[in-house]
Amino acid sequence: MSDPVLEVSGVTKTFGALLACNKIELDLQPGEIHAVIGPNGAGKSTLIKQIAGEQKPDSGTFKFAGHNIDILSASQRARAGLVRTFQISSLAGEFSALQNVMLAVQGASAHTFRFFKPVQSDMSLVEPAMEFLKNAGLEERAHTAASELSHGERRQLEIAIALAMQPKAFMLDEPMAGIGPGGSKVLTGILDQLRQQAPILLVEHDMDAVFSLADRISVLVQGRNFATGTVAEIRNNQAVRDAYLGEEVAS
Amino acid sequence: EPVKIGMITTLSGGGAGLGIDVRDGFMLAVKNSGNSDIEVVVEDDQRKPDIAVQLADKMIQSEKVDILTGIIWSNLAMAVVPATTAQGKFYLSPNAGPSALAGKGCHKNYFNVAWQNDNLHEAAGAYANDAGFEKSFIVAPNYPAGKDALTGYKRFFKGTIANEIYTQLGQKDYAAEIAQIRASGADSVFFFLPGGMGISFMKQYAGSGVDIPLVGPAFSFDQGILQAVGEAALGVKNTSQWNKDIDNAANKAFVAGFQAEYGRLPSLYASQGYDTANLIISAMGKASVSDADAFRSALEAADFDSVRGDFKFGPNHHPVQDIYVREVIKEGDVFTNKIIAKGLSNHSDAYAVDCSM
Amino acid sequence: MTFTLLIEQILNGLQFGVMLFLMASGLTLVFGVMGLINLAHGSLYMVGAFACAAVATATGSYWLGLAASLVFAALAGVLVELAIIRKLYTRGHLDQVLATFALILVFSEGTRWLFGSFPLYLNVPEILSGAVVLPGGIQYSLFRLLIIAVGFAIAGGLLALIHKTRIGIQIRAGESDREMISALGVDINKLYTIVFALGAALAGFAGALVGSIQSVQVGMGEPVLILAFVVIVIGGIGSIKGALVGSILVGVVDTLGRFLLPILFGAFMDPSSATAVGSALASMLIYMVMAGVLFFRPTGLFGLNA
Amino acid sequence: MNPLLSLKDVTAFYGVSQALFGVNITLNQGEVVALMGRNGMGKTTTIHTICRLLPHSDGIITFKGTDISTLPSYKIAQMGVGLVPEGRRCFPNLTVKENLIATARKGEWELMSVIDLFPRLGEREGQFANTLSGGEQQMLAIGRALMTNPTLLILDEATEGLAPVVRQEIWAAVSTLKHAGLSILIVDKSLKELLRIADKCVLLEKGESVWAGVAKELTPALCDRYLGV
Amino acid sequence: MTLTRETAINAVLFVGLLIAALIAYLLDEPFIITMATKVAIFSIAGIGLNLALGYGGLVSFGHAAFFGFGGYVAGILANHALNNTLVFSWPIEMAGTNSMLMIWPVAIFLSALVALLIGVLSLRTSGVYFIMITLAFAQMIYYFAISWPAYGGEDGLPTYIRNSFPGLNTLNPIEFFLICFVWLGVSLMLCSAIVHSRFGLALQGTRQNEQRVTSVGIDPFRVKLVAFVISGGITGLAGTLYTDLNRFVSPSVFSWQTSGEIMVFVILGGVARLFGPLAGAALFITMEFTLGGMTEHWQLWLGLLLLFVVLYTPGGLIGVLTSGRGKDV
Ligand SMILES: Nc1ncnc2c1ncn2[C@@H]1O[C@H](COP(=O)(O)OP(=O)(O)OP(=O)(O)O)[C@@H](O)[C@H]1O
Ligand SMILES: Nc1ncnc2c1ncn2[C@@H]1O[C@H](COP(=O)(O)OP(=O)(O)OP(=O)(O)O)[C@@H](O)[C@H]1O
Ligand SMILES: [Mg+2]
Ligand SMILES: [Mg+2]
Repeated sequence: MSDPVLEVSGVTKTFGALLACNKIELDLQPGEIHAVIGPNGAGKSTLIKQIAGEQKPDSGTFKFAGHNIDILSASQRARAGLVRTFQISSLAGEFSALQNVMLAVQGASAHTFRFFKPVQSDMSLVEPAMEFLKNAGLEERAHTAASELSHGERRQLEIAIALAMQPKAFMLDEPMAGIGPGGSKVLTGILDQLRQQAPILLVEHDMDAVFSLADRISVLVQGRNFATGTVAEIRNNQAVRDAYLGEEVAS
Repeated sequence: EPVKIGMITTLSGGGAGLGIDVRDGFMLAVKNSGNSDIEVVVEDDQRKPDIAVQLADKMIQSEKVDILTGIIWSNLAMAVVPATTAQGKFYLSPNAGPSALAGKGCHKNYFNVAWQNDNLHEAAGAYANDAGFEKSFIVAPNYPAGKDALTGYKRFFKGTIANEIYTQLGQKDYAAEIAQIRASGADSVFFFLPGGMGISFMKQYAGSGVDIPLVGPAFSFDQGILQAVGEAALGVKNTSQWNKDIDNAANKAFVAGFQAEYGRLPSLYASQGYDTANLIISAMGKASVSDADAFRSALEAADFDSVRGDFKFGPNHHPVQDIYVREVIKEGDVFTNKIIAKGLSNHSDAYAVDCSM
Repeated sequence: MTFTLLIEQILNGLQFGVMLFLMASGLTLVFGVMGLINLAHGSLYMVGAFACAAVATATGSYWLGLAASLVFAALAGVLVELAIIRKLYTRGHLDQVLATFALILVFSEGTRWLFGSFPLYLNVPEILSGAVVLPGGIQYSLFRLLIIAVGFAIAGGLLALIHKTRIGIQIRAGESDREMISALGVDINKLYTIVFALGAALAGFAGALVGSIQSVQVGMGEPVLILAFVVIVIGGIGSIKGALVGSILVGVVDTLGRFLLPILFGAFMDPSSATAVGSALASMLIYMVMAGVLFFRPTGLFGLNA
Repeated sequence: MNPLLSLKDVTAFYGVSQALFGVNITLNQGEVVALMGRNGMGKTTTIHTICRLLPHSDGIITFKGTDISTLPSYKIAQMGVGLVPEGRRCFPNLTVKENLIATARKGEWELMSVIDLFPRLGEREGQFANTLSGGEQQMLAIGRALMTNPTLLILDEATEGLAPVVRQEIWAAVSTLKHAGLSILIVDKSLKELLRIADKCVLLEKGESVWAGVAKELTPALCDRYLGV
Repeated sequence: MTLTRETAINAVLFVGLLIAALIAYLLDEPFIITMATKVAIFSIAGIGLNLALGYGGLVSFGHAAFFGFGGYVAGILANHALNNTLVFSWPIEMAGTNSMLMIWPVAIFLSALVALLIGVLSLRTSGVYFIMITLAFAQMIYYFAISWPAYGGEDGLPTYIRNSFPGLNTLNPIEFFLICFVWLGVSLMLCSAIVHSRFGLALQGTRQNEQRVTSVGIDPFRVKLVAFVISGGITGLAGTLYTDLNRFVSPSVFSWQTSGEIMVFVILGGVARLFGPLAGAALFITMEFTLGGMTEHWQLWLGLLLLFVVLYTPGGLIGVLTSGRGKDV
């Protein structure tokens, strides 16, 4: 195995008496999709928030591209190429879809403190942004305000924004949620391509997607990394079936 | 020859009562004079210095007034008076008399018909000596007028100061100060808390069970405020250059006329507005306002029947006058003041020596 | 400075704090719980004081005056809510600021039109005036003790209303998502009218009580408004307990600051400038406390983490 | 028999932009109707129009024989429409328990029965809703709607973000509810489950109902054309 | 379509102000020029605030601090120049000045510096807490200014004449107006450039959703801080001009009413509209002076008018004139 892009070691997080993450060990290898599944409230989103730097772990460290990133702020981590999407869409509502993506292109380019050049005619922002929208299947909605998009369209926009960040690693928190059956198929295709560009830490409850995409699966239960393995291993793990998959999905 | 007068005063917001009294007193005198050559333009300054300056510009530049008057508050006067006199107009103050304009900053076209701000406080200090007080607790808000007040009192008071307290401007709760007064062992309390501050202080003082005698300048005891204070003010001594029972014909006519016109007793401020108008009218009889030097001399002569009795200006165009000690009494249902002594006679002010016109 | 004086001043601080809570109580409901920025809170406070003064003078009964303060302030509240505030819940905070700023102008000028520019007479009734002697020999104003009692009673009542009753839960739910609460079957408009009226009544009642020992005049509400916002924000928006604690904190800090700072500066300055500097600092003190609290706890002492 | 809910030529607008161009639905007492269509086709808009969360609409909507198209939304809810909205929309500043009881109405669903259905909510009773995990919030939203004891339950993507086992439980619960006689209007991305449980399907395309019929008749061709699968 | 219409209305407003002043000049109505100058000055203050409040969502109730700071810089420097005294003598000697060209940079710099300090301390909070903490800082300065005797305390500080600008007689109303008007134009251009720049995109994104901005690698704190500092600098400049207009400065410029007034201008005109502050200030100031001359109870009518505007014209004046939707913050 080559050097992991992302390494999570010994991460623990408590909320009062609740142990949301319990000494989690996890890594993400180049070119892979590593799915993290587990019951509701297992601590998956909490883990992502900590990797992204939005919450501070009680203990544990994160290594990204070989460097310890514990002291970096959330925005610094994002700029370094560690990019996430949100489980519950988080967009700039008054901005058009295009502007949302432009903001991401701008953030990735790290040239925010420029005060005079008008941005709407800045082709170094507009053109790539349009391209990413197209990839996410949203080009027709480019000039619609994000708040006027339907639920599913917002999910698509989240993906476009993540793509625009030119990331070295993705963390996708339930990208399939809210996207209809047709859209899921398309998105599965996109993610499949994406792993070549950057490995993906995928949190998802849509097992069709997980089973068809994941190279490895980790199962989180009550904050603990309960099992890690290939699709087949996890599928056949009786404990995982009982706690999470249910008989129907597993079979 | 017609004279146009611009009156900028406070007609809205918290201190509106004072401005309204000045205006009403002034207009009464104008009406009584029957002089149709006087035109008065009145504007509300909202008690904001910047608005006052802009109104002064308006009066001078657009309305082309000859004389400005009306300002109640020292800080507004500080904004308006220099701007007015710099443009060659007369300013006659019916109330505000900041020390800066009485001393080095005096001006030949600036007259104060009411007082220099310290006058009443000084008289209160003098009264405290006469009353045999030896240890005073003194209180005022923490702003220039408050500091002037305490300085004025100390200038004349010969006893010791038990404690000196500056409260917050606009403060309404005085429990902490009253506790200190109670514990201070003072034999008298001097306070300068104009408007609502004074009302609150006196009500709370009366309710606290402390019975050290209070002395203050007239600002907390004028006719507009006393009714709101009620019983709590009864018997308190305060100093003023005017009261409705000063015995002269002009005053009798004023008090009766004011009551008839407005249906309420006149206040100190109304008397000042009234005197200001009469001063202008007297000068108009002697000189044309377009002849500034002659008109100024006519003003300096102060040849009018003041409701205060004798009235004359000192070298800095501030009054030289008697200041009385009054006591709050109840006449029927109405709380009012009665003169009980003279605090200072022919009193000028401490800043006149610095004035060179 | 004696020890008893210090104790008495601490007591004064507590008392001032409870009085602040009383003045802020209506706002706690309307701003803290409903989430509406109501700059006209001070105006309702003024309406209560004027109603009390006018009725007490006309009838000779202080108690009728108090009742009138509740009734008139509540009426004013209902009117304002129906005509104006109702349209503002779904708007941003800024529209609320502008509209209620306009209401201040209307209320102040309207009151002045009705009552003139001079302060009104309103005083504590005979049986409540004067001082009582507390254990330890401290003389204390009876009426102030009453204010403390009323303040705590209102705090308790509000706590119960907001946290223990279903209405309280619905009010809080309405603050975060009006659409959802009505889609689940609650007539949120009516509920909010009632709550706003209750907030107004509390403001008016506080105006009457506090006005009895302060002055009843146009503009009396504006300083109260700022203080009320300050204590609620220090305590944390949405928390009634926070508002009470914030009030008492501000009351004690302010009172002790006024008392002790001049003494402190007197140690190394001449008395006159010591009092001047000390009291200048004292008047800034509560704002320093607020800035400090918010710096370390950006959502107030008891505020939810946003 | 009069239908429990019927929509006739319903149109709706967001400000000036039209989102619904003519939606027709009939739902009889005890039926489960699935509303289907690709993203952005107007499913949520239709639901919001029924609950009158979107006031700019036209057409006739009747519930229990009464025209409800101009009633305020709280009256519609009081008549027995229970909504599980898209995106959960739990009250973030309320605890789990408060969320549940805030809008409860009398009936067989009570705090205890909801907690029986979702034991996790019992464990999180005192926690503020904004700190719940996504799936926990979803359970809360369903529980909250049940506690209003509705005649018609509207589920808009109610299984989104739930773990497979829980999702199965919810489908089981929906089917229990159905058999208990509750009428349900449902939007969900899981075609398989929808077809299993729904009595009728309505297909939406660009704000118009383009097809309605019993689930069995929904051919792969239709699915491909309107759902993209 | 609305865009061009808004542009047209903006042009009418801007040129209208100039024309009003010029007509007043021809008719020899200097007071109207003074009012036009006041409108220009408060528009500048409002433009500063609008950058933070409208575009950045930073509802500052403490902009009086910057306005007042600029005002006092002008007042203090001019006062020292008048009395020929040093402003301070340590670590270097600094004399007073009455040259606007000297005063402006100092005032802008110091106001921006104050904004930096207040911003660093305040920007940890958000929403209503931010409103109140900015108010708290302004109030601290206000009480300090009232009781600090060196520059007049509550009485304020007269400068007697306006500061000078090479080649112009600043005491002549129309010439002073032109100075302010040019500054208004500059502020508008600056604000427009900023809003449409990359920084503007980040700023507006930050207002709508900080989480989103963070996750695309932009630090919202820095964005907000920079905006707040620029905003404070612009508002400080307006304060300086206001001192010159009045030839006087007093602590009332620090009062919460001043903050409130600037805020009202912005909301009245239309939040996050480039020319909103101009429209708001023009309407409010005109009303204040015309109503004030007509009736003693003018505040009642002003209040009712404002109510009407809020209730029936979401998006403020500019919003209603362009019949566009208001931007809600
Ligand atoms: N700020 C908080 N305070 C208290 N508890 C919290 C907080 N944030 C999360 N939790 C709890 O921590 C647990 C883990 O939450 P998390 O959001 O990570 O779950 P998850 O695995 O993403 O679940 P889901 O699949 O449902 O989204 C949950 O039980 C949640 O209620
Ligand atoms: N608030 C809004 N303002 C303006 N347009 C909106 C708004 N919400 C939705 N729309 C538009 O209305 C159309 C229908 O949206 P709706 O949310 O009803 O779709 P949906 O079928 O529920 O999609 P999804 O499966 O993605 O949830 C979409 O084109 C969407 O862009
Ligand atoms: Mg999650
Ligand atoms: Mg939807």
